[in-house]
Amino acid sequence: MGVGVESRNRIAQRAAKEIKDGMIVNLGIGIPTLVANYIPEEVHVMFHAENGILGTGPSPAPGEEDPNLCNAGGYPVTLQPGASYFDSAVAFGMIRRGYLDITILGALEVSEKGDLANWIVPGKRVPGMGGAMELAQKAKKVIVLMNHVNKQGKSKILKQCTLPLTAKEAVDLIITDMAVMEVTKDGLLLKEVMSPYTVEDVIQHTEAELILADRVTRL
Amino acid sequence: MGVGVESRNRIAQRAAKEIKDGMIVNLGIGIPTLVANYIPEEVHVMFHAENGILGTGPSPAPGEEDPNLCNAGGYPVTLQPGASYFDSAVAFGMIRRGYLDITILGALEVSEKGDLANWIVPGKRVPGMGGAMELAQKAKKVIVLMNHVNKQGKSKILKQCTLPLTAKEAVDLIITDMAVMEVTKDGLLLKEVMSPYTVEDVIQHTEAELILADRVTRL
Amino acid sequence: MQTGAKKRNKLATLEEALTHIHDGTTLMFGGFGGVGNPPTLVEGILQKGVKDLTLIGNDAGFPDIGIGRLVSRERAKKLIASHIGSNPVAGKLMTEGKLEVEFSPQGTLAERIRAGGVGLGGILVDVGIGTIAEEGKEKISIGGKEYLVEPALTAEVAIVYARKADPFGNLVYDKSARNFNPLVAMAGAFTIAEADEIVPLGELDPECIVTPGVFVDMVIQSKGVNWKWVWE
Amino acid sequence: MQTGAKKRNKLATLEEALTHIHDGTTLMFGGFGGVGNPPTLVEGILQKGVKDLTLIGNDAGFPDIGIGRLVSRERAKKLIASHIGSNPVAGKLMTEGKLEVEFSPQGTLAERIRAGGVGLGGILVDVGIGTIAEEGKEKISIGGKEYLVEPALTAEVAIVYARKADPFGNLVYDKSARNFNPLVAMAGAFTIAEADEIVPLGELDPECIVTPGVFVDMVIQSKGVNWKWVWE
Repeated sequence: MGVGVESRNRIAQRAAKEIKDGMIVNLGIGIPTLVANYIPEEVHVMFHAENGILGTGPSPAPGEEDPNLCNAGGYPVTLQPGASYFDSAVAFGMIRRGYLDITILGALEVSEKGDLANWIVPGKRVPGMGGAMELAQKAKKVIVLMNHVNKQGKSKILKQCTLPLTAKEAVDLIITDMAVMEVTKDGLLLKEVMSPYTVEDVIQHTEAELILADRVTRL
Repeated sequence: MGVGVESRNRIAQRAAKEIKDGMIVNLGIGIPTLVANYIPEEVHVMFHAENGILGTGPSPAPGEEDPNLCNAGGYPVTLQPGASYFDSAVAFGMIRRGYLDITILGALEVSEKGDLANWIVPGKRVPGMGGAMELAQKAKKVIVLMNHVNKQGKSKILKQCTLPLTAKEAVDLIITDMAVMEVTKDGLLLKEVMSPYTVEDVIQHTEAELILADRVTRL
Repeated sequence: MQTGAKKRNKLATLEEALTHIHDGTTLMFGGFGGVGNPPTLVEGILQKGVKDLTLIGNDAGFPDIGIGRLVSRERAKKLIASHIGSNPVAGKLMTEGKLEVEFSPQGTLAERIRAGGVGLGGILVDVGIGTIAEEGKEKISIGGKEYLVEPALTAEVAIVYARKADPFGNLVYDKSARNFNPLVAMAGAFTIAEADEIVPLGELDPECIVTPGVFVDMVIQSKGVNWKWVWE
Repeated sequence: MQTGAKKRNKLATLEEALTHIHDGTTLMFGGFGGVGNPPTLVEGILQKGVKDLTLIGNDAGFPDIGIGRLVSRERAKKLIASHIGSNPVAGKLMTEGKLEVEFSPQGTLAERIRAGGVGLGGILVDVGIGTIAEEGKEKISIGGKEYLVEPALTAEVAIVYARKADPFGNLVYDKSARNFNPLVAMAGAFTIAEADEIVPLGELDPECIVTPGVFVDMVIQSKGVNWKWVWE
């Protein structure tokens, strides 16, 4: 979505902080995939791939790829000790049962209530929802990583989504190239601002109403 | 159900003739279990146990029993080559999908339309249906083995069942200590009579209407 | 960090496991005719004196075998099962009004438990249509064919028996002792697995793991069967 | 005796397998993003010139990978899937009205196929409620909670890829190439498995067989993947 490499890595690095020891985590394609690179060694995580793996490890070395051992994005992975294979029905059983502590997804739009839109632009792009509906609706914590504005410079964080939804009131945390915002009962809480942006920059580029945290951290 | 050993074996032996090479077969408890003893060696059958085995073999020799390798009746079995273990949901998936060529069950009552009652005597005995509803409703061929009359000497083959049904219009063939009857569109066809009984004996002890086959075989 | 460690290492003692099972607990169990019932957990529940259980599982075992030991000693107020034919005490208690029994056809019961385990609301089945098993059940038509609406089943606590477990709770079963166990393992809000053998993480073949550890909350060492089988 | 022998020995050639797949066949396929699509069967269908297929499976692969090869060469008139994002040709054909696409959320699709495979009429799921994915779907309330009625899916022919098969059709899969394959294997009225290796009856460990042979009608030898992966 047009976010530069440095910015993508910074978003991923920030998202990695949400991941705690022992968690079960699903990473979507795009920026979310990068999150794995920033998890400290002492934080042991079981990564879930909805095609049917629990416990994927890092990418294999070039030449060591196994075409039959890939993540849901179709890219080669490795296995951690304690990993298991299962069919896609069981993979989604885990998701629907709420066993995913965190899912990290991309988005086209997010509303201030946490509505998520990321699977269809009617008449333009209709990739389909894949597993995003289950992940967004059922994971304990849903983190969206995305550019703060779209190619036209317009806010992707809206009072109300204009695109068809993936899930209603699902998102818990939004991390963009500009800021970190938490979806709360009272509304969207601006908690952190990414340098070089200021609180004012973020407010200006956000269509949704923002509540300022008592102390907005500068990252 | 009060059938003597010789009679039980004769019923089982007759039922075994229905089993053809390559079939998938489920045998219920009681007389049906004995059927396996009468299948010729050249007829290869995969026996299905609804607790989760396809391909059970004969009983193990005394002392060779494995408590974790039992049939649905709770008695030790062995395995044939090509056998597999699976959970009970998959075991019944096979049944509901119609992959059982033959199921052989006991019965309390059978109607001339093939209605089967074998799971409850209201107010008296309520063992539960177990897997009988699926087996009776879904197997390609349902064979009932039972005594022709009950302890009071009354016919168990009725115009209409008096007990709650296990399955409607499910039974294809009834084999008793007196006769072999096929459920047809036109009614119950008497095909074979077990010696020393005569056609007249069978008719007399059967409440349901019987159609006589062109040639009633004497067994 | 303790939470993380606990999510990775689920090994516990029988005593710790029993703190999750109280009077009135809805308890789902794996096993089929006693085979695959978790013997150590059953014995522990008996010893602890727990009562008024609502039990959910395939059958009532035999009076002195498996889950039947809890049923025939009147520890359950209710049983959801497919049959109780092998445990005459269960039938007697039911007739006397001391045990409420709810029957489901066996395959329907298995799928209802699995549905609960994978977070579905229920399943649509045509088994039992035209019998009293359909009484009180909602019907729905799919493509012109009638089906019964069978709601999913879950439980506060699920107990299962496995051949091997690792500390994360990955399970493999043993032959026909598998039966309802993998389904029940998924359907508990808190699932306790009792295993014959506990192996280090990474030792189970990932291709052959039947229950991924994420469904399991606690693993205890089995002390083995303490009853005589019917065929012995 | 031939019927019996055929039910035990299901080994066949690609040519024999292809006699079951015609213009207009409803064809379900295993695989996820190309991984686990059966390459030899896909190539055979292409070579045979079959068209107007209704395809059912997780996705549309990539334009030159797996099932995507059939989609991008316009052999399908309809596709039931969870996404087509990895195959831009599929999106283009859809926009042009040359390919009808029906979307199901991925987990719902997996369960609908499994439901077909185990003879259920459908499942009840709460995923997609409050989105356009619920449009046109019947709703039902279970314990005060709303669920969508999602009908089971089956197909005339199902094609799957396995690591190993025996002559009875027992299958084991390979790592993440398992994905939809075991579900699809159950849901075909006629199921054809393509395996990397065919082993004698009795050689597969009964504990580790994922698809029991009774669900499989035909087994053929795989010639392996004839495409380049996206990461290569």
